[in-house]
Amino acid sequence: MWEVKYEKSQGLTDSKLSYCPGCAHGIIHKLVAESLVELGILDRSIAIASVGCSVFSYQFFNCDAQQAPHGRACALATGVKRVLPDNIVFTYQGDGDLASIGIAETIHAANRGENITVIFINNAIYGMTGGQMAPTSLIGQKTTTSQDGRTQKNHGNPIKISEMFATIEGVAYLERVAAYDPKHVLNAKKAIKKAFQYQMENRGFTMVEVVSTCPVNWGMKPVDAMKWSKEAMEPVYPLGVFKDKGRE
Amino acid sequence: MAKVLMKGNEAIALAAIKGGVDAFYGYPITPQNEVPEYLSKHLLANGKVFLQAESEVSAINMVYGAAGAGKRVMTSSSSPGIALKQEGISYITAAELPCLIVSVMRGGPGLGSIQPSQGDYYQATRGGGNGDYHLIVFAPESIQETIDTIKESFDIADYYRNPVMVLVDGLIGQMMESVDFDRPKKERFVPEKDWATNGTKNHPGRRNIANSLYLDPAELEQHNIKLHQKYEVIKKNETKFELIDFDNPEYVIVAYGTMARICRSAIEMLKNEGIEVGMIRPITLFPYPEKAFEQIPENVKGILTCELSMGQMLDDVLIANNGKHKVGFFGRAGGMLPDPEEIVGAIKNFNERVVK
Amino acid sequence: MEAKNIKVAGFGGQGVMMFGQILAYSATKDEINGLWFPSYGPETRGGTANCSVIVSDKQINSPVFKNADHLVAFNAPSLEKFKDHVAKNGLILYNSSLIEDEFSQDGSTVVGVPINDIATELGNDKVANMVMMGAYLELTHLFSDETIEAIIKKFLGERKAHLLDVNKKAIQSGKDFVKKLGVKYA
Amino acid sequence: MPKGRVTFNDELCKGCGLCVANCPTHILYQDMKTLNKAGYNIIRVSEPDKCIGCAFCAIMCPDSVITVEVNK
Repeated sequence: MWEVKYEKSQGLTDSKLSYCPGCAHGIIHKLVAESLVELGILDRSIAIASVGCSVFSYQFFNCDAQQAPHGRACALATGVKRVLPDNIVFTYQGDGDLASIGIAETIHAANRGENITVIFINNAIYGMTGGQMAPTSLIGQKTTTSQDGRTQKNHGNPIKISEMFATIEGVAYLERVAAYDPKHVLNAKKAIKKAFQYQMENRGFTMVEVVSTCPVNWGMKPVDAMKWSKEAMEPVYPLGVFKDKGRE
Repeated sequence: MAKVLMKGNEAIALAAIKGGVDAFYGYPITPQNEVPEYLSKHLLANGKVFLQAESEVSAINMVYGAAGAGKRVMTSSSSPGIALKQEGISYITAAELPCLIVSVMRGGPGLGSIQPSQGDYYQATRGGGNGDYHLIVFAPESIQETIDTIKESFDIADYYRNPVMVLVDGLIGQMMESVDFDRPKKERFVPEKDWATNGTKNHPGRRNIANSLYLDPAELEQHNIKLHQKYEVIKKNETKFELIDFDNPEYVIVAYGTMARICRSAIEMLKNEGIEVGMIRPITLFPYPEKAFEQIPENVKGILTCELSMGQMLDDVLIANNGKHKVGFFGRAGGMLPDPEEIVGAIKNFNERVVK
Repeated sequence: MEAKNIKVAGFGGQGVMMFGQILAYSATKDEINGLWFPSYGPETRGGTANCSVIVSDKQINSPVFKNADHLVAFNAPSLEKFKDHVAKNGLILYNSSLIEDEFSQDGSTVVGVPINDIATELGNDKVANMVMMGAYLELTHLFSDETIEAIIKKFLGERKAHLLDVNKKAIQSGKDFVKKLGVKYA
Repeated sequence: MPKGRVTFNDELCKGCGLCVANCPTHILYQDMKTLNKAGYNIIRVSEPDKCIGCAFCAIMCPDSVITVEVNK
């Protein structure tokens, strides 16, 4: 008797993902979609798409969606959640969107303890616009706007969002995960699912930061990009649970 | 209900409640602060949503979210704050979401002053956001008219799926007048919001998406054409103006909002001196009442545009006049208010004010 | 009743804004139209404060007026600032406790009332503006005692309801002072 | 009888190779001779009998190309 163990999630639409080959966005999309289906909340979920590579994510999540201006996803999510408190509201944002232009919106949503879930994709670069420096780019990392490598003196240090948000009272759950091998992907799924579960329990602001990849703009093959996210990024962005009010 | 004396900003807030507002998102700025202050108490007390955002940018995007969710939602601000909201306004308009934006103008540019002004005429009618879009802009002249307009504004916004802006100056926000909240409001058809992003369980088999991104240029052009057609319908249906003393005017004044009221007094003074002056008072600034200009008698000596700005509405007057009559301009700016006597003087010395 | 343009001016804390608002509230209560607006902004804190009031049984057009029918000046800078903007046959009511030099102006009825002195005699400095109100009403007869009392009650609320009596006394004292002077205006 | 069976929705594949790299039994390879409609070299199974049904390939696939079945 053959039994299906793994197939494409019903939480994703039939649209072909617009991401480059091997980009971890697709993996993380799956995890979000699977979580919404498994928790039985897909039909009351509202996705807030951001600006950047994930600008089209509203086409991929099989639920209602809004497309936010650059950086404003958490403001839209707040607007939706406040008037529809029984719905599940999540944002899906990259590092430029969340950690640069949208950091105020994100911090204040967290500080208010907005009962929303933020999926934060950190790949240390701007993908959509063509490989410019991100607030999370590593020291020494070469990008199209830091062609000799990022320096502390000129560009400042990579911003550590999870470390910073761990200090915010309104945050109920915050974990940094990675997607470079099956074990870490499965763990990322656990974290994402838990974040949604916390939202269902009205615990407050939840965020999962995913250390991700950008094979094209890093100039690497997808497999090497996974390796780089492990070997170069993880030491700067260590994985783990930064806050869990359920455990306190 | 008998008339009550109420401050303009508080009346704006109460009228919004009467108009069925579900949520308010805003950020403090003078001279509109009594709007959020009043709503913070009375919306929350009624189980509705009030939230002071971290910035105007965030506030307008919260409005986007809640409007997309299908609720009646508003924000209010003043000149520099409205400038910050332009990004969100463009997106909301593009995504065809209804909402109410109250703009209480103060002196500008820049930080300017907190005194009354009409310096944001361009901002309201031309917008600072990107792309081809329009708000439906009402410019009431009194607190009573502001109340009546706001009560109806959600119906209008919902009908057209387009933001409505109620544009007043700081004086209307800060003054108190005797007003009646129970004047009957025009009954309008308000379609069901079957487009709201409120979860597919509410509309099985269809995903609702609030979006303004169209990477296919042909598709985006179609979207622009659709919006354009909507604005044409709005022009046809919603253009609103008042003609005052139009029997046999020697001159015609064009003024809106507080300036129109000042001009009303000036017109009375001139009448006492035997000078007949009529007035076109635009009530909607978009759509602009170009049709009203067709009713100006051939033999008038000229049209005087009066603004609390340096010649912004003048552009629309020149377009509407289309070279037919002499057009003059009188403006005060930066928070300065003229008294009626100044308008009287401007009419008497009309020829010195002719711009075209 | 013909429209009345009223300018009320003084320094912050003298109850100038309240004075003006009471008139606008009273008009509304009497089912005519009232309009009040402050000269708002930072200058209202500690410095001079002034407000404009219009009461009329017709629609009120311009909220802005060049000349006031009535000027109520609570201190010398206010009188100085607005005395040249009083309409012909207008009324100038000033606080003679703070404006010691006798003041008069051609074409206007001018009345000085030592409102602070009278209030001090009543044992409550804060009701000086109501002494002024009494004098103003005695001269203009704009509103009845009942109307004014109802509005003052609203202003005091429950927390300060016990102050109604001293406010009423202050109004009466203002009226008595004008009666004693024998000045008539309207 | 193998423990697992993998099938590919070839038209969704972008040929990134993450499945190949993460297969613990090394039975996946990229067919450099066969392109799908989008122009990517698709993935094939070299020794189906050795599939253990772990689903690592599918877990790592960003484009939800792979369906995994296990023999119960």
